This record gives sequence, structure tokens and C-alpha cells, in this order.
Amino acid sequence: MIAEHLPALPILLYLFVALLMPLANELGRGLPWTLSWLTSLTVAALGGYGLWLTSSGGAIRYAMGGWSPPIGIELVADPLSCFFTFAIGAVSAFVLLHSRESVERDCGAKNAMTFYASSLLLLAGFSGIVGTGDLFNLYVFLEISALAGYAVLGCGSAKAALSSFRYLIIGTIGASFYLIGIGLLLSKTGSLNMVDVAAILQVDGLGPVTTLAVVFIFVGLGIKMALLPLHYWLPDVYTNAPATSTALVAPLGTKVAAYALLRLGYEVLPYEALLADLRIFDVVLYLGAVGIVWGSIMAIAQDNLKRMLAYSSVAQIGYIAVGFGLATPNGYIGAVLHVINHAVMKACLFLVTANLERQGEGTSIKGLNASLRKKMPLTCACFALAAISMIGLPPTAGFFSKWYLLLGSYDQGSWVLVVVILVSSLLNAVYFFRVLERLYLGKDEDAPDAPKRARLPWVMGLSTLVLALSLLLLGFGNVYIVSNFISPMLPGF
Amino acid sequence: MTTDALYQTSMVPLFAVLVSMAAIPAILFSSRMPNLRESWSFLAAGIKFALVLSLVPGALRGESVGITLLEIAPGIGLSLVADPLGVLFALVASGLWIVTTAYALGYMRGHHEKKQTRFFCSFALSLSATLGIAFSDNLITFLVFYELLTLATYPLVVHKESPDALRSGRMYLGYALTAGLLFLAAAVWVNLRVGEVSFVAGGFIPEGAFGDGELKLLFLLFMVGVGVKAGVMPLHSWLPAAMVAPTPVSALLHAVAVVKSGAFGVLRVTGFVFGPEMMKEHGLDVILALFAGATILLASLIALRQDNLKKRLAYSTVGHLSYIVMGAALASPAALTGSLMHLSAHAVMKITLFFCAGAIIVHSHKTEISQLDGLGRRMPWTFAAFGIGALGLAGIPPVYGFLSKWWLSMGSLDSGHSLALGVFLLSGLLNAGYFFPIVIRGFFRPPAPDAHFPKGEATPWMVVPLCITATLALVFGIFPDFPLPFFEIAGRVVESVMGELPQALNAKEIGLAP
Amino acid sequence: MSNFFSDYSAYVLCFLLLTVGLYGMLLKRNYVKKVIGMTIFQAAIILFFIQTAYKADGTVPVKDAALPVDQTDAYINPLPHALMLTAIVVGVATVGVALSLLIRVHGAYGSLDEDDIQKEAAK
Amino acid sequence: MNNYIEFLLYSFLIVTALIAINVRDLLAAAVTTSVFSFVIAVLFIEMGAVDVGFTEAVVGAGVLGVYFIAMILRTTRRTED
Amino acid sequence: MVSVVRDLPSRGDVDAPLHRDESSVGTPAAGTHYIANSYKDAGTDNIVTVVLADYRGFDTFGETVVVFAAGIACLLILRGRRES
Amino acid sequence: MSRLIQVFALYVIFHGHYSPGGGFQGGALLAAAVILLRIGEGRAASQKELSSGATIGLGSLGAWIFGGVGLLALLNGGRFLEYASMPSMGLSAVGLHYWGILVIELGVALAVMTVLVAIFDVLTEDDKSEG
Repeated sequence: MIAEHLPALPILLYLFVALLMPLANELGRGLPWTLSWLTSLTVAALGGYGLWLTSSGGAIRYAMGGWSPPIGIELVADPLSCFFTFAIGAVSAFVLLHSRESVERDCGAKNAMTFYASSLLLLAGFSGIVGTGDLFNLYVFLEISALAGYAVLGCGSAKAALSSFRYLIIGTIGASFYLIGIGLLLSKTGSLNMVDVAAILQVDGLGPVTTLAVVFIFVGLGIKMALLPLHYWLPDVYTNAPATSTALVAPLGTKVAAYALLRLGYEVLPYEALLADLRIFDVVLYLGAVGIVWGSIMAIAQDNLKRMLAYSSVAQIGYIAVGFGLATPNGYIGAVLHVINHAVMKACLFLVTANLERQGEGTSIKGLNASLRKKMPLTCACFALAAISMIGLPPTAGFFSKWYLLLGSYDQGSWVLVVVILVSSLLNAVYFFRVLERLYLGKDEDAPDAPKRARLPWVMGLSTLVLALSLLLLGFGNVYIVSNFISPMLPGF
Repeated sequence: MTTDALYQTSMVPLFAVLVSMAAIPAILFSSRMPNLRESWSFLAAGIKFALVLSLVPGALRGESVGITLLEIAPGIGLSLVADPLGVLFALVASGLWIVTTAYALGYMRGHHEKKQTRFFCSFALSLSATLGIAFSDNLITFLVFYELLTLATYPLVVHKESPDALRSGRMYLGYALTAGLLFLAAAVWVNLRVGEVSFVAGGFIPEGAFGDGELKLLFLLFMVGVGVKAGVMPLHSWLPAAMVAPTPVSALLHAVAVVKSGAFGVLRVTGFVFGPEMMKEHGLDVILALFAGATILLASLIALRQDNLKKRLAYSTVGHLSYIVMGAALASPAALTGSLMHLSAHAVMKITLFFCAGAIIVHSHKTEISQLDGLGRRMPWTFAAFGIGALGLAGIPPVYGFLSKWWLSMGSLDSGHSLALGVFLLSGLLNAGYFFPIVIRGFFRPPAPDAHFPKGEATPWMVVPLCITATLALVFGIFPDFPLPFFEIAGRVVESVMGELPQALNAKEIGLAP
Repeated sequence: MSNFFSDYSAYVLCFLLLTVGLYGMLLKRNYVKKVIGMTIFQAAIILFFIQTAYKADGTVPVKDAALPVDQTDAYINPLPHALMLTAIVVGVATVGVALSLLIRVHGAYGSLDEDDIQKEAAK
Repeated sequence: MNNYIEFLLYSFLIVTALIAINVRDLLAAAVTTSVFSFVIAVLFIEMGAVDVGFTEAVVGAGVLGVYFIAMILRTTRRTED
Repeated sequence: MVSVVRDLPSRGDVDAPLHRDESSVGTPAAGTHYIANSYKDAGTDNIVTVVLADYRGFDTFGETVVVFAAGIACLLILRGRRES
Repeated sequence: MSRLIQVFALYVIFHGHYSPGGGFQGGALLAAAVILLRIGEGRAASQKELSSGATIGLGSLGAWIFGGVGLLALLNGGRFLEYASMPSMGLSAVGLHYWGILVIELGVALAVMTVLVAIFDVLTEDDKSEG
């Protein structure tokens, strides 16, 4: 039963629970919160189960409504999508677990229901993007996640609303570009099913229209994943949004778009033609490389911790783009692995900033001082661990994605990339150690009359800690992950 | 190494690495009880040394023992294997840790340092990392511990938390992380081309896997990677800056563990990645020897001009590390023997000198050499120990340093790089030139009128350790295999790497070894 | 020319409307204008899809007793229509969200012009 | 003949779109947008997409217009461009 | 640009890829399949309704959710503000 | 006027099977009717028609009707939204599809109506506390 419906279950679960939220709110005030993280946890379990099933038994295809593709909509669960489903479920479960107090503070206790409903719709959109095998269905889920995303990022302060509005405009352009691309493809292939379209394009090849479609799809998804020249919406949004929203969107949102790009680029659109004739992978590659350096440099220049992390996200997306653009097995593995690693790292880091805000510390880097280490030792330790992983020191998770990306760069004989990856690690070190120095070594400047604050609630500490520790787990488990889940998914190179 | 016939599975290297890590929680939990806290350090140091000692017989038979924990990258295990070279380094590091712990106890309390718990924790972690480096079986495991060492020593460098210390810390991190990244770049490259990263005595890169230019580039990447920690010029400037750290740190880490792990890395890379033959074939030995020779002379010259005692010692360290590098570069049996012996000899002697410097600083609050006039008469033991160390570093018998220099000199002859001999001799003179005045000032100059010397010696916690290390320097100088068989282990290493023992210069014939 | 008009003019119209919409979204300084640009942009995309569905001499995709359904060329392709119904709804939803964000923005900054708001935010 | 009607609709669409974008009164812009939606709905119906045209008419000309007006009345009609 | 427009099927072209019976790899083309089978499958005259609610019902479910999401989003944005 | 729209809207929903129209259009028309009431007769009068507090709840109910049909099929051994797998109650597969479509259209209409009204409500809501 579960195995048969596996591709649809995570999406449906999120959707139905989200639709239940108004009712749940009537039944009990804490219920939306409890339901939301429990749902995410269940989805993570489903993702894990799916991984176990599909890595040995092959992909599970699910014909919605019993209409076999290309007539109906098809959902697909394969190791890669299950892996993403798992990541979405697991990361969001802890972020949501962490969120109760911040949500009530940022959006008001009365509106917690709407926040959780939006979050679940956001996650439903993410898992839909990951699980669908239909181009238009992907658009629908893209928009579900986008709408819910604008809501969770725009609630709270007016500043958040403003940056969320700017994001809405640019995000809608992205989604619309994607839709135009789909329209062009549809007019040349007559199909929307990914497998079908891939087969047709394989035969028909790239004409002017399909080329234009590819460009539109890449630009559209590029906006969604904040690839370099299209990234400018990101820092404002991440900085101004409520802490929980950022922790939910930052690790997953851009990654899911990257996943869609990965899927489409390698499996739907004609890969050889993209590679050789359009050289679109090279474009992505160099944009990614420039993004790495630019994002890191901008991150160094920031004083607001959240803004710094946002720019660091731009850089990290650059890594994913580089891995994607390398078009080699190692690059692909590196990109996929980095998606997961970075999701966990960023979630952890943004939870740390949420903890800081909760304790009234603010997020200005200049305002941080060593008294925090005594007041919030756990949070500081988690920050340190995640920072080390971001820099990419072994044996934390961040090291290994870099490892594969380096391997891929050598495969391509691209020395520029090797240098970029190495230099960016150093730049990462610069901006993270700047913070670490303040946390651990700065003067102990706690004002004696500072108001005593209640201790951090244990769920907040726990969520942060679990995410931080899973970085080590991801690091040590990377071979297992790669050989069991990512390698079977490698498209033909 | 894991494929050797002489390989056996054993958990001992793993335990040896972990024991000091295991001590960290204990140290943390007893942070309110300094005595208990320090006894944990002692206990860990003792166990660690005993574990390393238990590996010595195997090493003497040329065996390697160890274990692969888990696959850390496809086909690459996190492997800890104790081979003779690793045991040699581990022996030096863990042995001196015991002495240093005692000394640190005296120093930290005498100096009323803050945050001692963090200090001892980082110290223990550094030792774990150092042993991990010693027992790493492949480039990646090496890199893991190499980076861990960087992170673990960072809090020690910035211990004072003064702007000065922070600046030095940043400098140290900048150098060390860059080095790690270049090492990573090199390791990934090798992995891709050769499909193998495990160390093999005599080198594992097959001829022809890289073009000549590529090989030189790869070698440079590796050498910068390990050379930063080994303080090869022009990558040395973090080391004098790092002298802002408390003296026990300078003593153990910046004379033994950290910098030696760099030198050890040079030995590993030259002997176990490239191999002596490939080095000679492609002229890599000349490149390395040029840098090492220049470093030896330049560092000695700079040391001459330093008035700050610890800075002078630091530059002397820079010079002496390049002795080891030079030995590795010359890659003849005798030179390699000398290099390996200098690894332990310099450790014992330089730690003595740092201990002395620390005792002087804590007890008399003097940091400049020009302030030391006449202090020797107040602190005779300290200055006597300093004298022994200084003699050794200048290469004067019967101190241990003479032996290592002797072998290095012989090596420079039998490898045909006789210019290196000139370098060694000249630097010996320079060493004498910058060390002896300190001793002479201490004993024979009258104290300055405004000098306020304290009475008597420093605390026994500091004096006894420095006397022990000074004695060891003497004992090893006379019996290179007693009480620890450094010479014999070095012989095993040379045999495995070069395929032969140093032939004409057999130690036993000329009576330099029992 | 008339041939080109009947064959391709709808594409040209789409392109023009897309340009107008994009111009409104990117270059207009007033936020409501940006949203209006967005609706025009989306309408243009819908027009494109509808245009591809069109068949010469085809009738609306509702079954007609006079036309057997196996004469598939007699009916206009229903697929893009169905897709565009969804797309229209998505468009409305987006505009709704955009407008509520704008009310929030106006409440805090007292203006909907980007220049004013940037001045306000810089304060 | 058909061509002329279409050409008229096309020109009308472009003109309304430009007015909606450029008019200086937001309320007028909103009303023009409704007109634009209505005209494009007519075009859809003309192209055989009856359902889509119907929806666009209800939504674009009706609901969206109401939303725009409600929002503009609550905020401001003023605009610089 | 002109080459792209020229490559697009001309207006009302019944042989456009979208309107074929099968795709170039032999799979049924969805649009044509819908026209031919919708009444047989669902007994409903309006083909668009069948496509919308049946063949591609999941999209429409998504659409309903989008509407719901928009409602929730507006509520959250306008009511959910920091209590200060 | 608004009654007229409501009647027409219901016709649109139920006649969607035979002529253009369906849940979404009907729902939007119903919403338009309610909004017209809100504008014309004032908020209080139209609350009787559809109270602001109930909108989102009813919206989720509408979506649940849709999803519930899908779930019913799923739980009865079919795929999600596979109308033919619903409990047949004496209907043929085609009949099931026919009724399935009708029910989900009703769900869509309910959801669309209530949510569009809800959005209108919050857009015109008085500012309680701004800033």
C-alpha cells in the first residue's frame, strides 16, 4: 500500500495536513505546531523508506488518476527524489520543531495557524517539485511553493513585506519564464510528460524553438535558484524575513529549484545538444564560479549575520551550479551532495541566528561578544561546527562536496575552477572566523545591568544541535550516501 | 601500507589517537578542580605514551599495524596505521607531552593564566591530531588530522586574546588553511590520476602518471601544503608571530608537534608519495634542497638579530626544521637517517630551550635577551639546561644534535650535494653565534643596575621538566638507542624507503652507536 | 504580408505584450504598476498557449453531436486550455498575495513608489 | 474580414496595456487593466478557448478589478509614473 | 527571433506537433487522445472539463490548493505581524 | 442583482459538463455575488450570506472535498483521483467519472468562492494597528 503510493504520499500528506490547519486551530492552540513538525517527520520517514525501496528496486512510477502517461500526470519516486524528500522532511521537521516561539513572536499567537498552513504548503510545493514527472505539474507546485514562500517570508515586519514583494515580482518572472519554456516545448513536442518529452527531443533534436525553450527554462529556474546575476532578490529577503521563515526557505527553496534544473538539464532536455551546441552547461559553470567568489566577497563585507549568511548562500549556490555545469559524474555527485549538505548547514546556521534573536542578542556581528559563549554555549558550539563545515574542513559534510567538485574540476582540466573552489574556502574561513573570534575570543562585555533572560527552550536547543550533529553524520556517511543513492542516479554522461 | 605483508590489524594506533580526545570531557567536567583536571592530562599522556611504546617492538621489526575505520571517500579509508616512521614521530610527541604537561602546570599557574580548561582541552586535542598525523595511512586521513591540528591549535595561539594574539591567530589560520587547501588540491589530483592515495614506502606515484611539468606543480602544491607547518621560507612568518602563545604551547607545539608534523609531512610526501627515485629523476630534490638551504641560512641570520628570546628561538626553529627538510630532499640513506634523527633531536633540545625561556619569563618577567645579564647565577639549573640545548643545536658533541648533524653531513657527501655540507657547517657556526651569547650573558655579565631579579630558581614543576629534557639530550647524544631506540627505528624507516641501510657509514663501526 | 499576419501575428502580439508586461514589472517605479505589468505578462503567456491550441476550422472543444470525436482535427486542442485555466488561477492568487503585501508596505512606508520607499528605508 | 476584427482587437490590447502601464492615476490604471483582461478574454473566445475566455472575463475583469480597486482605495491613487 | 517565429507552427496548422495523433516516438499525443476519448471515459461533453478535472485532475487539485494558499497567504501577511 | 449572479453561477457549475464553465468559474461568480453584496449593502448585511470568520475554514473544506474524492479512490484500491475506483454504488465506471468530476467541481467552487471572498475581506479590512 505505502510502497505503491509512495511517490504521491509526501505531497498529499503535506497538502491534506495544510488544509486541516483551520480545523486544527479550533481544536487546540498548539496543535498546528505539533501537526506540522510531525508531518515533516513522517515525510522524512517516507523519504527514508522510499530510499530503501528504490535504491534496490528501481524507480516507482505513479500514474495519477490511473491515467498512464503521457495522458495523465505521472509522479516518480527514484533514489534521488526520495533523497530530496527525505532531506526536505528532515530539515523542515527540526526547523518547525524549533519554530513555535519565534512564530508566535513574529506573527502573533493568533496567526500561528496561518503560518504553519503556509509552511506546510511551501513544503508540499517542494516535495511536489521533487516528486513530479510532469512539466506543467512542476509549474503548479513551483507556484504553490512560491506563493506560500512569499507569505512566510513577508509576514512579520513591514520590511519583510517589502522585500517579499520584490521577491514576488522577480519570482513571478522566473516562474513565468519557466511556463513560457514549457509552452514552447509543448508546441514542438505535444507532450508534458518528462520521459516522453525526453524521448521526443532525443529524436527531434534541438530546433530554434526548443533552444529558446531551453533558454527560458534555464533563466526561469536560474532566478528561482538565485544563480549569480539573478540572485539580487535573495539577500534582502533572507535578512528581513522572520527567523523561522528564513530557516525554512533558505536551506530548501533554492535547492529545490536547483534540483529541478538538474533533472531537466540532464534527463529531459537533450543533454548532448545542450552540452555541445548550446554550451549552456559552460554558462552555468562560469556563472556559478563567479557567484562563488562574488557571494563570498559580499559576505565578508556584511555586518548583519543574517545578511552574511544570505550572501554565503549565493556563494554556495554557485558551488551547486559549478557541479551541475561540470557535466561529469563527479561534478554531478558533488552538486547533489552539496545540495543536501548545504541545506543542513544553512538550516543550522539560521536556527542559530533565530536563537540569538530569541535571546535578544540581535544579529549584528559587531554586537556579538564572548559573553554569548557563556550564556548560550550550545548555540555557539553549533555555530562553530556548522561554520567549520561551511569552510569545508574534514571530516564535516562540507569537505566532501568540495572533494567531489574538485575531482570534477580536474576531470575537466579546469584549473580556474580548482583555484576558485580553494580561494572561496579561504574566503569562507575569513567571514566565519570573524564571527567565531567574536563569539569565543572577544572581550566579555556583558553589561552588568543587562536583563536576565529565560533560558533557551529545550526544543530550540535540541533542533539546532541535531542539525549540527548531522553534519558530522553526513560527513562520515558520505561514501554510503554517494554509492547507494547518488551513483545509481547518475545520468548517462 | 595496508597491503604490505608485514601489516597486521590492530586497534592500538586508534586508541593512541583517541586517548587524549577521551580525556577532553573529563577535563571539561573537572574544570572547577584544577588538580583533578591536570591529573586527567597526566593520565592521558601516560596512557598515550604507553600505547605508543607498545608499538615500538613491531616498528623495530619493520612491521606496521593499524586499522581502517570507515570509508571516508570512495575507495579511501580513514586508516590509522603505525609504521616505523609514524611510531618514531608518535614517540617523540607523546613522550614529550608528559614532560610538557608537568611544565604547563607550573607555567600556567605561575603565570596566572586564564581559561586554563580551554587550554588543556585544546592541548589534548592537538596531541590527538598529532598522533593522527603520525599514524595516517593515506593522504586524506593525513589531511583530516592536519586540519584538525590547525583548528585545535588556533585557540592556543590566541590564548591571550590580546589584539596581538588575535592578529597572530588570523595569520596562523590564513597560512595553515591555505596550506590545507593546496594539500587537498594535490591529494585530489593524485587520487584522480593514480587512483590511489595510500602511502607506500618508496613512493606510489608511478612514473609517467604525470608529465614533468605537472609533477613539479604537484610537488610544489604538496610542499606548500606541508611546508607551511614546517616553516620553510617563505612560508614561515606565522611561526615567529605565533610566539605570543603561552610558552608550553610554543614548546610542545611550535617546537615539536605542529612544526614537526609539517616536517613529518615533508618526509611522508618525499619518501612515501613521490619516492627518492622520482625525486632525483625530475630534479625535485634540488628544488626542495634549495628552499631548505636558503631557509637554514636566512633563518639563522635573522635569529642573530632578534632580541626577544622566544622570537630568537622561533627563528632557530625555522632553521632547524629545514635541516629535516634538507635531509628529506637529499634523499640518500645517510641524509635520511640524519633527518629522522634530527626530528627527535631537535624536539628534545628545542623543547629544553623553550622550557628555559618560559621559566625565565614566569620567574623573572624578562623577555628580552639584553635583560638577561647575570640572571644565570640566580637560575643556574635553567641556564645550564639552556647551555646543553644550545650546544646540541650548534652540533657540538656529546649532545644529541651532534649525531643528527653528523649523519646529515655524511648524507650531503654521499648524495653528491656537497654544497649542503657547507650550509650545515655554516649554520652550525651561526647557531653557536646566536645561542652562546645568551648563556655567556647569563653567567658572566654583571646584572644591570636596575634589574630586579627574583630569588632562586623557578618552581620545581618547571625546573624538573627542563632538566629532564636536557638530560635526555645528553643521554641520546651518547647512546642514540637508549632509553628509546630512535636510531634503530630510523634505520628501519631508511631501509623501507631507500631499500638499503646507510652502508659505508655504519654507525656501529665508527662507534657512534652501541 | 497578409499570410504572415494570419500565420504568425498572434506570436508577435504575444511578444509585444510580454515586452510591455516585462517593462512594467522591471522598469516601473510604482509597485501597483509592477503588479499590473505582471497581469499583462501572464495574460500574454496565456495567449501564447491558447494560440498553439488553435486549429483552422476547428470547433470549440465541447462534444458536438454533429461531429464525431474521432475526427480529432475538428476540435480545438483542449490540453492548453486546461493548462491555462490553472495558470489563470495561479495568476489571480499571485496578484492577491502581491496586493496584500503592498497594503502592508503602504501601511509602514506611506507610499507605493520605490523611490519614496527607498528614501524612507534609508532613514 | 476575420483578420480585421482580430487586428482591431490586437491594437486595442496593445493600447490598453500601454495605458494601464503608463497612466498616472492608479485607479484609472486598474480599470484599464480590467478592460484589457476583458478584451483578451474576447480574443480567447475568438480563438476557440471558451472556457479560458470565460474564466479570464470573470477573474480578470471582475475579481482582479475589485481587488485592485479595493487595494488602491485603501492605500493611494498617487503615482510618479 | 525571426527564425524562432518561423520555427513555430503557423496559426491553425492542424499538423503541428501538438495536434498530431502520436508523437515522433510513437507515444500517444495527449491533446488528440483527450478529444477522442473524453466522452467515452467520463460521459461528459465538455472536453476541457474532463481534461481539467479528470485526466489532469492533480493539476486542478494543485490549483485549488494554490487558491487556498493565496487565501492563507493574505491572511498571514495582513494579520500576522510582530506584536510589539 | 446578486441573486441573479448566484443563480447563474450555480448553473455554470452544474452545466460545466455540457458547456463551458465549471467549478472555478462558478466559484468566482459566487464570490463576485458575495463581494457585490459586501460593497452594496454593507459589510454587516453580507455577513449573513457568508461570514468572514468562516471563509478560510470553508475554503479548506472545499479543497478537502476535492481531496476527499481522491482519497476515497485511493483507499478503495485505486490511484489518487482514480474516479473509477470509488465505491461504485451501482454506477458504471463512466458514471463514476461523471459524478466524480461533478463533486470535485463543487469542491473547487466552494473553495474558490470562499477564498476569493476571504482575500477581499482582508484587503478591505480596517487597519487595527499599523506600524
